[in-house]
Amino acid sequence: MQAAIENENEMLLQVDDLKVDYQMEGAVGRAVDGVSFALRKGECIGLVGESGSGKSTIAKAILKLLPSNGALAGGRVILKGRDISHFTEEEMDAIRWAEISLVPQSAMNALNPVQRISSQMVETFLAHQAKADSRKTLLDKCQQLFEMVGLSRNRIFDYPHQFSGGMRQRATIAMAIALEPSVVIADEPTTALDVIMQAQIINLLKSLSEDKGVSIILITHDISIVAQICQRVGVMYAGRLVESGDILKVFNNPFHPYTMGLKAAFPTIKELKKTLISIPGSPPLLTKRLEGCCFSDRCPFSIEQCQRVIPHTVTIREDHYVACHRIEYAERFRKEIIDIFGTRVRGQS
Amino acid sequence: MERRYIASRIAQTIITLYAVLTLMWVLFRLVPGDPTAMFLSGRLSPEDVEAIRKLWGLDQPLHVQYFKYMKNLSMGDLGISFSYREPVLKVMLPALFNTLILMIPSILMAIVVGTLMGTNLGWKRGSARERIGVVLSLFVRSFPVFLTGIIVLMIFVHLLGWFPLGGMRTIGAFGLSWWERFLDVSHHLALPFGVAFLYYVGDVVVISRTSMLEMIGEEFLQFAKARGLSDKKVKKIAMRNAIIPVITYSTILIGFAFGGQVLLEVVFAWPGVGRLMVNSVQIHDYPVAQAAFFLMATAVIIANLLVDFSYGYLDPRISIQKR
Amino acid sequence: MGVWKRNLKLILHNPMGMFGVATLSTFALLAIFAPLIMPYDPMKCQYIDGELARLQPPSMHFLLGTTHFGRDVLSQVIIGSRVALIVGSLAAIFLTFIGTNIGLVAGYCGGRVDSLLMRLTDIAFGIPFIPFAFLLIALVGPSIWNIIIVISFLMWRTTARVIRSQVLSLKERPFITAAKVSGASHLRIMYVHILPNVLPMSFLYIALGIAWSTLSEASLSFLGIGDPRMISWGQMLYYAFITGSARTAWWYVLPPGICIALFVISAFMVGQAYEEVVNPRLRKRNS
Amino acid sequence: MRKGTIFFGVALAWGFILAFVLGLVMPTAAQGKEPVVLKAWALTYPEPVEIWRVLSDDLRELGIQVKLRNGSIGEWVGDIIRKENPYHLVTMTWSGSPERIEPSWFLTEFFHSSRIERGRNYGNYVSKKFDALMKTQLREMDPEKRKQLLWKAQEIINRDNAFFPIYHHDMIQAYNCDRIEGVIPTMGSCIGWPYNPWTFFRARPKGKIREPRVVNRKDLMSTNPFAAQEAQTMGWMRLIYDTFAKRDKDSKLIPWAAESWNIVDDTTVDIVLRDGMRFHDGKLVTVEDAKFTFDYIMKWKFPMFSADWRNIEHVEIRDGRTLRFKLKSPYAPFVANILLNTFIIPKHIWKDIPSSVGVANPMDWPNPTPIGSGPYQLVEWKKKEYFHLKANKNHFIKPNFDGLYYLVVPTTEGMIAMLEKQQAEIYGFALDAVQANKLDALPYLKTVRVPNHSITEIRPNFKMRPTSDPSFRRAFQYAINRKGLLDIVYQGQGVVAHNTPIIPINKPWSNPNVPSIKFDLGKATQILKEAGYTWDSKGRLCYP
Amino acid sequence: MIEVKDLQKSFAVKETFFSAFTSLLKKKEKRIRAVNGISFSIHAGEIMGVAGESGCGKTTTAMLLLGLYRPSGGKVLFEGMDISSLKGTELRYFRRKAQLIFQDPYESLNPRFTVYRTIEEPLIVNRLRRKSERREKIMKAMEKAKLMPLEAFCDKYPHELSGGERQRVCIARAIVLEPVLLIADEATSMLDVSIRAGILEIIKELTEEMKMATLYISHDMSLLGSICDKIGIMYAGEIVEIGRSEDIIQSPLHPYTRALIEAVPVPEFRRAKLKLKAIAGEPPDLVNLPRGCSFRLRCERAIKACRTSRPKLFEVKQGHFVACHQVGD
Repeated sequence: MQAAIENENEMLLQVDDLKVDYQMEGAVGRAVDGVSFALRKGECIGLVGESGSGKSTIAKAILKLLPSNGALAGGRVILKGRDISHFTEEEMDAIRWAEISLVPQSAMNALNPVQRISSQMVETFLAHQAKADSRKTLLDKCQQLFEMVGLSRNRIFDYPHQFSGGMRQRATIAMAIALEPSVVIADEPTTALDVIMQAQIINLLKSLSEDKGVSIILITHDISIVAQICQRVGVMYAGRLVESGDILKVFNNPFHPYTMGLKAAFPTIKELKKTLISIPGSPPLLTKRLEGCCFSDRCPFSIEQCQRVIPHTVTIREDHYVACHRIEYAERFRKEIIDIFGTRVRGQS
Repeated sequence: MERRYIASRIAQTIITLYAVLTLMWVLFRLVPGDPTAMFLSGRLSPEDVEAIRKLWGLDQPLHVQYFKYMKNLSMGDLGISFSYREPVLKVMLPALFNTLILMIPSILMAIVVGTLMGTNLGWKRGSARERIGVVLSLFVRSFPVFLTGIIVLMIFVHLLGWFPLGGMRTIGAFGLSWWERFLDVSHHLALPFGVAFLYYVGDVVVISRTSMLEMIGEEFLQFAKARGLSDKKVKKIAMRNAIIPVITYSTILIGFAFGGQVLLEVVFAWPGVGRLMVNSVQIHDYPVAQAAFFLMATAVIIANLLVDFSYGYLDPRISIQKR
Repeated sequence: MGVWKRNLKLILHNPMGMFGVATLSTFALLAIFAPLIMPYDPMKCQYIDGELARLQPPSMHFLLGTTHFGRDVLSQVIIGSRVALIVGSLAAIFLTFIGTNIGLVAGYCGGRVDSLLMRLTDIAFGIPFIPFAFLLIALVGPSIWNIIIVISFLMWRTTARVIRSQVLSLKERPFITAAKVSGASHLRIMYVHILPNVLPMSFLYIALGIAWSTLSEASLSFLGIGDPRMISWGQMLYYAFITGSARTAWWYVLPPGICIALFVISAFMVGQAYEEVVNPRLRKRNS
Repeated sequence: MRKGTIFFGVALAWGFILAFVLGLVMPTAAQGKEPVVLKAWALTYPEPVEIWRVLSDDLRELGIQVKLRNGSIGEWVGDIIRKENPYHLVTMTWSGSPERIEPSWFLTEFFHSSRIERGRNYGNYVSKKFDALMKTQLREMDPEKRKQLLWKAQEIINRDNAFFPIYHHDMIQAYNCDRIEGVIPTMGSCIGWPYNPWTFFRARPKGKIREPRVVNRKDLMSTNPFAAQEAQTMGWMRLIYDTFAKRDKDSKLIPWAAESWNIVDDTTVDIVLRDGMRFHDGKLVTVEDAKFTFDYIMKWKFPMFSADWRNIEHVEIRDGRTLRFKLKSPYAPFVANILLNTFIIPKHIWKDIPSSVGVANPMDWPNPTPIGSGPYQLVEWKKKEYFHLKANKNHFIKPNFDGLYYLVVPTTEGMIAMLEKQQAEIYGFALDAVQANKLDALPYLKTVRVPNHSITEIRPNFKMRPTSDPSFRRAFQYAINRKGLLDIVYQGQGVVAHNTPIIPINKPWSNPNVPSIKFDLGKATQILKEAGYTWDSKGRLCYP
Repeated sequence: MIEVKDLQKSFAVKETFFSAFTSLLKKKEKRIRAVNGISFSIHAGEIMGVAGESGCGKTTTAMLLLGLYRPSGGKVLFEGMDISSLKGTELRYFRRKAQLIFQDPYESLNPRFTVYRTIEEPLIVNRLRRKSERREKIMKAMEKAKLMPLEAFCDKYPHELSGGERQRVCIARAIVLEPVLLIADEATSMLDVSIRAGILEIIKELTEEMKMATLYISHDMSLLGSICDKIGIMYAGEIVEIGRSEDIIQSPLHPYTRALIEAVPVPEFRRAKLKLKAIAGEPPDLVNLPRGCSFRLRCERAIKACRTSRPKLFEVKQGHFVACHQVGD
């Protein structure tokens, strides 16, 4: 995929044809299959997709934190011009957090339950400083970070379990920006939270990106969150990037049937009468070797070719890339998909 | 809340101890046989034996005996040994001391070494070293302690002659300086200590490995890794968390140790409380046997209590309630 | 049931599990066909030229030598597998049965019943096993049944704790609420909905129980309170030790010793393999 | 609340289920003729277990099934002696403690009807004729006449098959012949037991070691001679305290602290105290001390000084050396039981005990430094390790050793090893033949095998079927392979028992006319058949 | 169909051995007031939504409605009967007629039961003895829950199914007894977006078809708005606003309702990003509820009255109730 290898200087992080394999009971499953995208400085890019689409695996692959049964099967990860995909563990230790940090999905489980937040933060600092500051200055720094994310400074000495879900997520965000990394990967940062907490976190991330100029890769299944924060987006399905590019282009004029479906499946509070759609079936098993388009089993418009040939990613226009055999019919599909799959959820009256 | 919890746990412990004590007392009265056995097998006539029973208070109704025992116990009096005609404490303390000499170092070392080994094995999941380590620790655990003892005796004592056969010190070596005596006891201690260590360490390894394996999937470790902490540091965090089940197990280990110790003391003729107890049960010296039992149970239950308290420190999540 | 078949397959896939299952079944075959395999009557004293064949080293006559009282070691080792098997399996089943029920009731009922049963478990943990078993055997007399009963009477504690904690987490699971909502009685929830879910754990404790109870039987026999009418490995070692034969007669010590260790380690290995099946956190991560 | 009921419900339900299953599993009563099933009891030691393994095999050939229960000595006392004996057969080995050389001991204790209730006659044997004989012999002060009476009593036991004696096993001990010479083995005590310790009186050191070390499994239990409870400690106490009489190496009674005794009439005995004896603290042993001892025993009624002493009416001082005993009734074993076992305690030490040391009973006083007049003096006791006896060179026996070290080694293995490594000179515990053979192979060690008047026997219960049946008992006698058992259990080291509790070499008391019964299953079968017993289809012996 | 009147539920703070004694001395007992006097009713064929943050008492309300908790005050009327006084056959009838669908479709299925067995279980429990009859009902329920083809599912275990299929099994299990009251607790929040609508549609369809009264619990206002006839907003155990869903979404009156709606991100794609309106703070501690309006600490427009008196629900217009001092005055 020749995606977005444009202005090299502007590029912070480039993921090029990334492939990740998992060793499953007896079989090999490809969780990520040739994904490419790029992140510019100060930009926020969203990766959307349903569970099992491989979006979290990408985060792990970038940080080289794949579990023992997972392995990079190909591709490159270029950070500021350096290919970090074959860095050693020690080299990666220096990259992690200092260059790329992570806001995890479940802050509850991500924090060490038996250690105070303060010492977890200090420990992070210490791991990256050759000549360490005194503990006091570090603590002071941590407290400033806490204030920045809207937590009171003295709660830094609490244990994780003494925090509510939202506060924990703030704490992890504070940790994530502690070393002023070039890239922050936020992996489903709001899934475990309720609406109001979610809104608080979204606002926090947004202000980080806009005010502090932090580059963010936001991984989520919720396109409305992407809509709030991101400038660019990648839509993933079954380990492949089916459509990507500028968020307005991708979602206002989707070319891939899956993107169309995803968009139409979301209810919106602004439009109660909107007809929601539901796509029958479920994503293919990881272990299944795909001959053709990954969405062909569920796609209402699939033709024989779709089952057989893997579609190339094509550039529709500037910063809009799609992998579909039938882009020329996109206009028609956008209408038809609602007729075909639209359900009667808001049918009465 | 904290103080209240501690108070309630202590109250529970006391009740448990009391229950154990009563259970022991009842059981000892139920055991067939008679403490005057050694007389009847000897020369005494039945009338004389009755006189002895009276002397020992065995002719009184059971409830009277029970209340008397409890009353004396509450004043720290464990009674008088039937066979030694001496206060039980005086008979037991030296034996207890000997037992502890053997038990404490071996348990401590088993816990320390076992935890280190087990967590390392868990961390190195899937490696050849791990597989060998697991099989080895299972292997060690599968040997009944007396068997290891016999084999060790066969090799190191009878075949090679490196160590003394048993007991705690060289019998018949008189007038040694304290240093020589220390060396002598250490020399005697070496084999039983080694065997005890092997016996205890297997379980610790297996448990700490399992708990480490359970740790490996934990997100906070991945997150720690993501924070750029070195493998060594991450492992340390994992160990810190994995150690909690090991601490729980260590109380069980103490009970277990007292049990295993009996066999060990028999094989190595170690003059400890286990052998004393088995002997006392055999000759129906109730006061001694009962006190020995009570002592063991107390040790385990108190250890349990201490571990419960230490949880607060080890795991801040545990806010009091239940395990 | 599909699940069980799958579990068995997983165990056999594990080299440790396979080794364990293979060894245990070999011992089972030995025990069943003992009368056919044994070269001599294990209880009969053997004579050579009218002389009691006392402590003979291994020879063509006696493949593993003879005991202090002139009996064939090999035959005793073979017949000893019966005790190991009977005690191991029965005590394991009993203790798991008791432990599972106590854990189930304590975990499900909660409240006062729970704390009562858990205090009981604490007490059971507080009692040093071997001395207490020694006392109980003194109470009821040494016989294989009494040993089985005593072992299962004392060893249920671990199972009960583990099962209880499982039940505690299971009973919070929504499917239990679903069962409640549809009107299922407490008993039905306990035995129809929860029990099948803790059974794998119980089975694990049967495997471990086999190891524990075999070790316990050997230990009790070694203290001289084994069933005098039967020959067990622990008892052989007791005789070897108490008659002083253990000093030189390695052929009297090693065969029963190795058998105990092998039997126990096999049970442990099956347990270990099974634990990885039952406890998904121990399995290698799949995704 | 409701959950509480569930709990009890579940418990109850499981209880019912269990009871039901057990009910199904329980064997249902056999139909038709009742087969003979014997309940037997034996100690949980290898030897009795071994006996029953062999015996069960032989009995199986007769179609008799045995249900064996093993237990501790305490259980034997609790279940068999103190309660109604519920077993058909009880196996016991009676050790050869010194008082059992006295011929009437076994006979009275085993078979006298007065010993049924809580006594050692738990076979419930009753014979008026036997009782009468035992009563007469006790009063018969003439040894020859007494012998006749005892022989007659043994004949009755033999005729009734009142018990099944098996063997008297030898006592085997060892010593270092490079370092000690002139050991004197005695019956029942061999060379190392303190029961009848002529070795410690007469053996000589050979070489440098003048204080030989004796290994023993047992430790001294107490240094209070009145509290000493088991035979070993009592023996040691009698090394420190002199008794009035002793047995010589042939078990004949000889004077000791008493120079002589004179039976004045049936109930009066005079003894003359040996001259010039001194306690370890240098004070002279006087007749006062002797009288004090007897008075003290009679006053405090120590359990270990039992009925025999209570037969003494009073003791009086005749002159500076003579003491006169007045008995309540004639008592033939006066010397053997009383003079042999009573030791002299110093009056100046004991006269205010227990009041001066603040205990209720003299038995509770530890007596830390025992002062006696015996050939040895206790100088050091380290519990569970060793105790050191120093020879009392002023004693009339003049021991050749300078002293003795008793080392407490908890295992047989350990004791053997110490002898092998020459860390000890005398093996003071029981060895078995296999171990003895090994030790014999070493040039510097010698083993000594001495017959022992101990006895291993099986007691039939006269209150239970079929052991109450004389024919069955007679048949049973033939089913015991005495020689075989002795070979297996003790490598043939011992004597097959004749049909009497008294070992044949205990002359003249053992009746030579009482036979030893040979193993003969055919004969047994024949006797059973004649008595009307039958065998069912499975070959089980059934009651007539 | 189902009517809730001044329903209350509080839980005692966990007692320890000694606190049992101390609580005898100190009369005041600490209680978590999870539900604090709520009233509403749901009619046949109607879906009512309940929204609120986590910990606002939504799930407790569901449990109360199902009779799994005993109310501390007020009552739940089911077809005119107070469910806490039901016994014997009536109780069994109620159990059959009130059913529940959970958030997590995997956790809510017994992993040891096949699909068929799962759906059959309520029938067995409710003593439907004839096998053929059971089979018929199961097939019908599966059909209604769109588990087709039937044979493909019957013998499958939960782990062999996808999330949507699992949730449909849950639905089938719930409707096999032909319930009158159906409670769906966040029934789609764990599902993939592409199949959510399908599940919602089934619930909607069944509610109409089987004339059930359905209670749908969620914190997602956009979702509630799209399927519910009526929405109640809960805060700290109280209903602060209730009304027809159009009214609630389009003209919310209570500041909390407004906050909930404004916090929902909208899938509208613009270049210039707008900040979401997110109120600060956390819900109050249910043990020590503040005096007056429980929302006042987070409310921008709190006035004096809010501090002193607890606002009561009052009808603003037909079928639209709100509890706020600022509204209507």
